[in-house]
Amino acid sequence: MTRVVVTVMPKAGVLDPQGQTVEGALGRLGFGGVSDVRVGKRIELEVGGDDPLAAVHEMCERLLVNALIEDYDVRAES
Amino acid sequence: MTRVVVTVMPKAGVLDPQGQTVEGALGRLGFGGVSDVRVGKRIELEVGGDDPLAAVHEMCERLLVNALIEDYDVRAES
Amino acid sequence: MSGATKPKHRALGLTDREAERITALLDREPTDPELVMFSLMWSEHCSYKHSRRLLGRFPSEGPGVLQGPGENAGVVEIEPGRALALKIESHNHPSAVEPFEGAATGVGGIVRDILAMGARPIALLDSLRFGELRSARSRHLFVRSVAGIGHYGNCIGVPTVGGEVAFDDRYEDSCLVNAMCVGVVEPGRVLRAAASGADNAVVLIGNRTGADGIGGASILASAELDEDEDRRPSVQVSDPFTERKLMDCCLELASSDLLVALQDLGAAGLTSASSEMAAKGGVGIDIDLDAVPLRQALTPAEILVSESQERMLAVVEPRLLDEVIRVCRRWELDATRIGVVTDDGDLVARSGGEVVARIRATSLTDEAPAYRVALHAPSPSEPLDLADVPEPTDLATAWRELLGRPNVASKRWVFEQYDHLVGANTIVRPGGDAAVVRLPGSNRAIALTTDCAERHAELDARGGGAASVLEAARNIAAVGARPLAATDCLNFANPEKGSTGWRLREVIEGMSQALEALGIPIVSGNVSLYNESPARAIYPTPVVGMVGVIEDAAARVGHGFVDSGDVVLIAGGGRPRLDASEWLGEARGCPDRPDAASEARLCELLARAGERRLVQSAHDVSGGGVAVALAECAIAGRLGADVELPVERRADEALFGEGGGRVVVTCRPRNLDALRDAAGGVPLTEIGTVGGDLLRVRIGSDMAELSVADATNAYEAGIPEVVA
Amino acid sequence: MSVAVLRFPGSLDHESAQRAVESVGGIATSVWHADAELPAGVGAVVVPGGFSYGDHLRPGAVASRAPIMGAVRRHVDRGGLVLGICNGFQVLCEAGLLPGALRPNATLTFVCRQASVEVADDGSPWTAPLGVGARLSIPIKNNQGAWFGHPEIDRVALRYVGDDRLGSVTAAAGVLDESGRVLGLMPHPEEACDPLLGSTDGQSLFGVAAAA
Ligand SMILES: Nc1ncnc2c1ncn2[C@@H]1O[C@H](COP(=O)(O)OP(=O)(O)O)[C@@H](O)[C@H]1O
Ligand SMILES: [Mg+2]
Repeated sequence: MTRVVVTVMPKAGVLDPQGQTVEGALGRLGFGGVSDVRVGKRIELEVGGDDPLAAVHEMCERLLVNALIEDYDVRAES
Repeated sequence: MTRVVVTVMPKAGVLDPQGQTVEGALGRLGFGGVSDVRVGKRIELEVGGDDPLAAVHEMCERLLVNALIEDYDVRAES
Repeated sequence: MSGATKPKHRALGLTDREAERITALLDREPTDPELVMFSLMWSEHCSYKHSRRLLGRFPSEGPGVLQGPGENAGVVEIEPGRALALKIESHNHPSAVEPFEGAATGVGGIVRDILAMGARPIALLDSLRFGELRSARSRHLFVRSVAGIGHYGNCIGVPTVGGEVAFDDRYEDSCLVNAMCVGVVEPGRVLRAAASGADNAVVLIGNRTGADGIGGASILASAELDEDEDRRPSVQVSDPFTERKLMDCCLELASSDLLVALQDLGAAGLTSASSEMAAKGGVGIDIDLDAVPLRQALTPAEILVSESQERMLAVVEPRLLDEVIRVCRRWELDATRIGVVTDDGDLVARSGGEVVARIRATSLTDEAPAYRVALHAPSPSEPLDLADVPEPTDLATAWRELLGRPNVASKRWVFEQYDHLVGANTIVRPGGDAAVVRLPGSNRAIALTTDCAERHAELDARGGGAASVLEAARNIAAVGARPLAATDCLNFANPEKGSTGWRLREVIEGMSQALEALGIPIVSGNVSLYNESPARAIYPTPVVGMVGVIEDAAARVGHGFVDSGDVVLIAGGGRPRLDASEWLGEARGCPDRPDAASEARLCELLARAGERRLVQSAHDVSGGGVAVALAECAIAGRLGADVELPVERRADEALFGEGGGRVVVTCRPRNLDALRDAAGGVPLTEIGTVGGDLLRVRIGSDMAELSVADATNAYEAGIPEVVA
Repeated sequence: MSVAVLRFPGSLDHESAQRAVESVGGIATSVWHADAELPAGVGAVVVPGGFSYGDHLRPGAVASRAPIMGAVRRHVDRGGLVLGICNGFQVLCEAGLLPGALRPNATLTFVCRQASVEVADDGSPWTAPLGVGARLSIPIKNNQGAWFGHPEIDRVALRYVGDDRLGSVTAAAGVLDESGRVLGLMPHPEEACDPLLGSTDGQSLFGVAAAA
């Protein structure tokens, strides 16, 4: 079994309302100089088989990621 | 400016319905041998100042993370 | 054809004739941004070039109408000092591409239309069509559209109180997602989109502008930039939190009299909003594109047509500008002066100090071409031969099966994902006929519904158009309300092909006749054409959104049975037929043309009976016939009934036949005579008694019996079973 | 004394809550999130439902850091009462004024329906008039209503009756702070204060607020 980590982020240029809110809130809390906040997902999963990374790539295409608005990255946990 | 990445995951023992649902859905799609799926967040932000990592740690304590239910990790983007 | 060899105007979807017309209007060749602006403003979506001539047929005037079609929404007075703004709109194509965001942004768009009238949104409805749920794609579209609508409506705090959803293979390639919004406004404070006053400021409020939904502009850009991947239009992501702030902020600005005019940014973005504001006011607008706050680098053409959501354009007197910006800041919203009103009638856009577009505003709006659609009557449908419809071996089994079919089954799975209560005014919740929302500070309440008889319209366009209006009216009347006004969304296939144009005209004629019989206007609407693929064209789907008024909110009528011993009646006439029915399950046969005049009398009877508190419950007979209507009354009231139906040619026809304007009504025995007296000429047929935990229906020597518990299980399981 | 009803960007139920206060004869005052103080003469604070800050990051997280929350904390320290409803409950948990946290519903969907809840702890000003075992019919409407906490030490005030438990630990629908003066609940009592809405079971809580 391999522990695989998928990170899913809003595509560049796609609106990220959550990132906007977090950026505004950090500013109001007095944290200066913060910009370009993006909020995405991190999915961790335990996968068996010969080629766990290839399997997870397929899971991303078929379920985990909405390719129209999200980019993703798959790697084995370090 | 440093691009900093915060990962926030549900604490062990806290119910993760999203992880469970993803696990179930992957099973129904025919992906066998997947287990222990956890879904968390990834927050990316651009931070200035002398010690951006320390600043982000403070942001986590004060806003980004709810320590009762979440664990987190901060690192500079690689 | 590659972008390099295809003329630019064709790449943007303009015909050669249209391109010539543009050159003639400008008296020179258009610049690239100008060509993009024309291509979008002259699209079917913005210009209604194939439907405009036909829409004039709708009755749109009446004593209470403060604003008919032509503005962002229609407005009709409901009581002294209070008016309703209403409008329905489609977001079909974006929902097919990305159902969650497409449906969500559809809700956002219709809410901003209501807001642009200065009205406070108080209710949402949705009308949905998908392919059959056995198709994985249709299931996905259905599940995600519902989630998207819920996400948006719930987060902005406008209750989604009703709607409809149906499944048919004809929508497999072209799903329909229509959303309706109703708002309240003081008649004296209705805002309009007409800009006025040279030197007044043009202010953009809300989200920053990004590459969202840019179609044509990016085609152009990519032709020049060698197919840059990043130039693909990006899906509009919904931001209901910003929308809620926009609502609160714009209503505050409107009630403080800080605005000259207000307009939402929808299709064709800034181009459409500014040209319409200028054209309506007979003025010009001069925009500095460099002032527009951006989310990412964009070309001037892209800024002009970006469809980024959650933005409004306001015209503000210079002396009030600081105050407007202060209010927006308080709501944590960007507000930027991006231009001024001028008196020359031109829409001007500048970038880097240069004029990149100068177009007479009316050229974009009023001078758009209008086409006559081809009118070919389709061949008339074949009458249904009952002998071809297998007779069910067991009526009760058939009844239970019908109750579980997705088109008939409870839509609870849908409406429980919608906050239908927020605001604490929903006094009849979804699940019956119309929803009822009371007006705070008034004794009155309003009833709301969306309906459509698309299978009927496929077989007989005029009859189906009328049936769509009349079903909506019956749903309004069933809760004890009087129809007040309607809005409509005409979802059709390609108007340039086959019989679509003829059907469009006929549907409009049928709807208009029914509206005239009811004495109510259409005050707003929307047209969505080209809903077809090479394999399938949708049915003509004229969705009708209707509002009605109940004088005394407490007198509203529910659909569930109330007390044992109450008398069950069918009010209204028409014969039950299986043509185009749910039991038949397809558009086949020749449904009877509705009798609008007698249905109008039925509606008046129901409203009067509600007012005088003569009825305990009322429920419209629609999909699945009397059998389904009775079951729904029993399920909601947790009470059975013993009923005898008039004999038809066959028992299944008596039970499951549809058509006519019929309503299942119950009343206390002591009110029966008063109800008969009130009926005038409306047929009232006593069919049985409420009571027990069984539903028993006799038709001559045939009998069907179902326990209320079995009926409930079948009805509630229908949709969860297939989407789980 | 009046009842302060807070308002954040994205609050939705502040007006319904004010009407509920008025339905029991109380006086309601709207208070803006950016203010640093509550108005004088406030006996109870209501943190109403909605989607403050769009539920972004975590429901209630951003609102719980607003300036007005410092004043709410001082109000509690002085012995004042606080009622958090739905998003208001989430705000109070995030502010540390109530124990636990609210997680996504087990269904992962928004759920809007009439629910039945039962009083589990009547040793607080909020629940004393009702008594243990009293049942209330009140709508629930949320998508992150599953309470996570430690019921062995935390005070559970209300529990769901039947299957509508959303995934809450021990079916908790509402919890109290140690003192009992702060109550948070996921159901919406402000939408059950009028016979036309089908239930008046929410009025008891607003009666307590109005009398504080
Ligand atoms: N998509 C939907 N959204 C919200 N409510 C819905 C939806 N579909 C159906 N409903 C509700 O379910 C009930 C029954 O709908 P429907 O079967 O279409 O009624 P009818 O046949 O009388 O028009 C109505 O209260 C309606 O508002
Ligand atoms: Mg109906």
